[in-house]
Amino acid sequence: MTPPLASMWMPSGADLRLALPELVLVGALAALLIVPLLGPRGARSAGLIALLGALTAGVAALLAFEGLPSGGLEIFRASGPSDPAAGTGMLVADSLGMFFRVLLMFFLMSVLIMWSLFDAPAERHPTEFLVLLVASAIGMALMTTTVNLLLMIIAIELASLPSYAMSAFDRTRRAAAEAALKYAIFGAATTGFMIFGASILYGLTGTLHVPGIARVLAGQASVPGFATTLTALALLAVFAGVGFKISAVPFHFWCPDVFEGASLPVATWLSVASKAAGVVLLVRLVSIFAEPAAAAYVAGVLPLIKYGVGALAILTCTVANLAAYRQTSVRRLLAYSSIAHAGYMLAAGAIIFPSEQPSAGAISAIVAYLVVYMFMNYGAFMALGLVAADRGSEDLDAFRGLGWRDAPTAAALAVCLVSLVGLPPLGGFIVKWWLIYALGAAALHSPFLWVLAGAVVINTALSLFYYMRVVAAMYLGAYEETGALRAPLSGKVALHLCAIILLLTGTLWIAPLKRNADGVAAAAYSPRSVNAGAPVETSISVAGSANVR
Amino acid sequence: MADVYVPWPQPRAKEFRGPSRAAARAAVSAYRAGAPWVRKHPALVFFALLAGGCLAAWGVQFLCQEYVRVEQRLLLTARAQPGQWLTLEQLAAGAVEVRAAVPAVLLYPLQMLVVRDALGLLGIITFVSILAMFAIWLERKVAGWIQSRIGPMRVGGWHGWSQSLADGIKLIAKEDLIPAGADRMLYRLAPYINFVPALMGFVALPFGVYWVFRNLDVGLLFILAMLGLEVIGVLLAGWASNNKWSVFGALREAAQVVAYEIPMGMSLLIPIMVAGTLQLTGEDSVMARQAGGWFNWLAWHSPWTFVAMFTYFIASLAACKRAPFDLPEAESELVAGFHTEYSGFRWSLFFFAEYAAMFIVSGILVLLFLGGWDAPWVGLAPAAWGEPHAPLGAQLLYGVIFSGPFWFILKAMLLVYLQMWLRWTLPRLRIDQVLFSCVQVILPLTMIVLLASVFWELALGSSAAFRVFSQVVSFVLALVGAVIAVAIVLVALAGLRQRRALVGTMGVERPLPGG
Amino acid sequence: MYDVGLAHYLLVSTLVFAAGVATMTLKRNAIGVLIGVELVLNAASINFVAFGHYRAGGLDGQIAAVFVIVLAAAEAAVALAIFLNFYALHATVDVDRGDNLKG
Amino acid sequence: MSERIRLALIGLAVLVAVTLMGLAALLSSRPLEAFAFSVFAGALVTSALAIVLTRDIVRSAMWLMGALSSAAGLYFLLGANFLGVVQLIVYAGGILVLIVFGVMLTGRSPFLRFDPRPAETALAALVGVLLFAAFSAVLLGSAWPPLPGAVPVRQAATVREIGRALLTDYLLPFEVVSVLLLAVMIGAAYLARPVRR
Repeated sequence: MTPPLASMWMPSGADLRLALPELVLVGALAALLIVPLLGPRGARSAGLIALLGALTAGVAALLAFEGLPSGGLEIFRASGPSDPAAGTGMLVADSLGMFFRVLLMFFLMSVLIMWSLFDAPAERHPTEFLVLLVASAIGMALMTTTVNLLLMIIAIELASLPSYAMSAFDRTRRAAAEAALKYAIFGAATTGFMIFGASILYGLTGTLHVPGIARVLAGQASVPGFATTLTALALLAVFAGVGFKISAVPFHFWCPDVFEGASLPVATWLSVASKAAGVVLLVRLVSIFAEPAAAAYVAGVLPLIKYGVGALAILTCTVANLAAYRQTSVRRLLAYSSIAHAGYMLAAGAIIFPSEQPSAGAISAIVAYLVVYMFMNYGAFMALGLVAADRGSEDLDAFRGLGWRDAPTAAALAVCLVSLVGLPPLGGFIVKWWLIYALGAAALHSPFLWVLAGAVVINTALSLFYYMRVVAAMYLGAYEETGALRAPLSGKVALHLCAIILLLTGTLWIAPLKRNADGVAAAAYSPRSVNAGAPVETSISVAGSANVR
Repeated sequence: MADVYVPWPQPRAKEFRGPSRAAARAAVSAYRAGAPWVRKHPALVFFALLAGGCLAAWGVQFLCQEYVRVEQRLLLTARAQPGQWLTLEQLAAGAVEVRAAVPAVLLYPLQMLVVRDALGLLGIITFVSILAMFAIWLERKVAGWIQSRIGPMRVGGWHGWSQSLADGIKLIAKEDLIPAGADRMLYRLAPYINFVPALMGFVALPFGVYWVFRNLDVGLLFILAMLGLEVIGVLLAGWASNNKWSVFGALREAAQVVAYEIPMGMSLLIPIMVAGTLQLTGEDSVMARQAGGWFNWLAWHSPWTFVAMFTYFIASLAACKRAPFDLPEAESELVAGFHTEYSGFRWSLFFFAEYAAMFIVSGILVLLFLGGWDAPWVGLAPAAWGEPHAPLGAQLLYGVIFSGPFWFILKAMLLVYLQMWLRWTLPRLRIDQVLFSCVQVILPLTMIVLLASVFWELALGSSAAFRVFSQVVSFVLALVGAVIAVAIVLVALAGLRQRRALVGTMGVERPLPGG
Repeated sequence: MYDVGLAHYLLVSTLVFAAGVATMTLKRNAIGVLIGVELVLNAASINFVAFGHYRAGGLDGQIAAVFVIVLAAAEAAVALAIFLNFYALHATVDVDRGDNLKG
Repeated sequence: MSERIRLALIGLAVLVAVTLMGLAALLSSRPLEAFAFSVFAGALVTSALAIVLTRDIVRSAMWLMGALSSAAGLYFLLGANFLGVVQLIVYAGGILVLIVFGVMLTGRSPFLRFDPRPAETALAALVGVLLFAAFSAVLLGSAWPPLPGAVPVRQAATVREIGRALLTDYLLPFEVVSVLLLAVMIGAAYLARPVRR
């Protein structure tokens, strides 16, 4: 009656090897739960397990770069008889995804170090916290590699739901509870919209495979009476979910509150990892939708995506930079700064064009931006944590006189802040320059992009002033002499490392950074190269039979 | 009266009128007419009713089968489209050629699905009502016997057999109170939300091969879903009563039922995995897997199904909020839990739902572990008797002796009796003990058993030597099961015989004053 | 002509979706907002199944709906735990009462 | 407007709609399906509207149960038996109990029953009506070109097929969801536990 197991589909060894980072993280999750039962309890051993897991996963992702074909590879291709869309992969393995996993794992380790400095000593439930952290990391890693609408939704939820719980983790703080409430409600509502949009996309195209959706839409765009409005609404709803993760402007309300309410490591984690995952997912989606049948398609939905993402980018960085002026809490200031940076990265999402303009420039700019952004944001949050631990306040006033009390720390923080503004000779300047350059290059084809590029430049100028408020507080004005900053050495070391790396990327490491980012971008997934065997306007079921391996 | 301070508003006495008055009158007069006769020959009446019920049931089944045959012939001759209603002309044209023209014409309305469904629903409602009344009477008798009392003895004569009927009349006629500050709409609605799912559970519960309202491919899951829905009625009842004991009872109920649904479902997974289907009757069903006698019953298929039977039974006790898990209505702490404020007909609906659920969970156990509607010796039956075209007498004998709804109800009622026995024997747990025993004892146990069962099945598929070993094991288990079953019956009978000899016995079976 | 078709299901699901969104905007109780989200998710599930049945064929729609139900369960669990936590600290689940942080 | 009048109005509107649909069902070639659809759809729409309009949170939870069960009925009509049952078990039997539980545990909150400001009501009505109008207009007004490679309407999928699809084609989402549930369970259990100070 039941067929033997051997005749059923199973993921191949190659699939599993390419998904090794996630598998390692799942293993770490299991170990986190099991090891306390066997003996060693406490924050130290739990943190060590998570750290080891992140390290192993990162190394696995680094090693997986070897042998990745250019243009990526769809893995977890199922080919069951029950599914007309069979033969389509669930995940892609490509340079962009692997790069993001390496970045994410490195950042996870950094956040774990921050956690062990600030939260771990008083933490009574380290296992629960680390399980949530690792689970959200798995979700983010999957977000950036999925090409299935359903799996994309699940991955976004896997990244979000533990984040809600993490932001409420300190259960004695009223602010944490309130932040988590808002975060969860906004998140649930956005998820609802996103899933509704996905259901309409599924209805329009009959498949959940994103390249398949793009292909069918491209094929239908010439049909008279094509449901352009409906497609636009559905896409809008789906992009809303991604926008929520990035905290793009209409969906950004949760961001400052959560950053203020949650503990510092959680805020740091969300400020970089969650946004980076969202940006990479957005880039992936846009590049997939931009890929097929460019000529027929440009008339249909693509301009909507382009202008939509562009407008979102302008709105996001402008609103965030203006709002940052009113803040007296440095934590909230950094929250708005992270929203603004998400806006800059979004701008690059708007220039991923079909064929005539290579999208590699934009992706390369985003890759480089992410690397540098990670260091400068981590440094800023670390400095904030050190000061807050010493002074018991996160207000601007806590920073007064820091430049004279503890010159090295203040200098490192200043480097991070200046880099966040995007001034030479720091990494922040270089990556922003590449971004504007890519915008300008693309603007030769589309005048709208001049507006976008202009907005980025103007916003950079705008942001200068509020970052400088912190620097000014550190160096200028009266302060009470309270002696040097009492802070753990490892925190200071991490902060200084960040500053040094920012200096290096702005000077000596420009070429390697550019080379690696270009390499990642050039080999990024493209559905055309994966499904090279299938003609453009083919049916879904035929598209699946194309086999690269 | 005037100077007595009454802290609550005086309820207005409700007129005893309308349909309930008529129903009560009719019942009383029927009782007056029938009671003397029943009192004279109680055993005769009982067996006559049983035989008559079986006969009627089998008659209907026979007619249905006959009708299906006729319908097929008619469809062939009249060239009607399947699924469309036959017109009278087509019927007349076809009936000339058909042997059973008379039943065909008589049963003409039966071809309409609506009519069949209406009849089926009517049957289910009737069955549930009779079941509940019988079970309530039985519960009181069992309680009495276990506590060395004699239980209800007066109403009806023979062991107070019509006590439940009389109670029903009383409840219908009783004043219907709604407490002040209650959410009136929810208060009225809650008993129905509790009762309707219990009724709906019978929709997918088969009593025999063809004796099922709808043979769903997800039958078992559907029944479980309906059992799960009952909780909401209880929750709403507790909330709407505006009484803290009611809310406590409701919250306990929710926690307990939701917790025990997991081990319950996981224990059921084990026989489902062995059988490879969720269907309860038909070609490819759990019952088809157990055909051929009691050695094939899934309870002794492997040690793991044997254990799963017990874990399921325990979890089902909790799901029906029966003792020792009757926390939601723990009378010593919560007055009466979620139904503290209810009275009259609404109150009785909760009990209908409870006894219906007891029967359903027992029925699931019987279907999945204990061979369903087959007698243990069904393998001995002459092959011709079980045929759908066998003579009526042979079918009747087959149904009573070997396989049929009678056996299903018998087995299920035996388990219901077991549940009652446990209720009046075991002390009640505390709520933390209830949850502890679920989450830390039964759930891990079912998980281990499920895992072990998976490996057992894999080994069965791959090794011939293991198959022989497994047969030996299941033979031993079957013997153990038989010993347990016989022991249960013997202990119960011995207790019944000895009850007058026990210390502290207060009542004796002799005519009571006024009885 | 009057047969039930895709359009009927879409009409129903759209109405449920609109009702869900209206609930989200109207209710100030956090649990009320959650109920609105559940309505929206149900509308999406109905869409998935109806599209799968009438348009795409195959199992994709049904399976997507199953996953949507699972996600709804997970979301409700986390959200309710957070609400309870909020209630323990603020003695209310009114969304408007969360005004210590100026989003 | 009192609660009772509102409900009566909804009831009346839906009754009229259901009657019309029922009459239309008599003209359909598959009357039973049309009838069942109108019953389930009517119940679903009634419950959804009642959730919006009712002011009591416990009552909205109860109406949610009506909506979930009638959605399950629609799934049964669409041949998705398994999904219908899952909806009843997980949604109505699990999530809804969770929600009602949450309502009762937070029940003493002063705003459990509230009157929204007129502006809010107007906004919600506007949002709802606009969304409904926009989506239904584009959904019903769009051309639906036939899909390449789609199979025609098929018979009800059996549990076996769904089970196989979950463990083959959808193995990865299945496993990811299990990780998600594990994390969520741990997080929710931690958050809902009483604080020991």
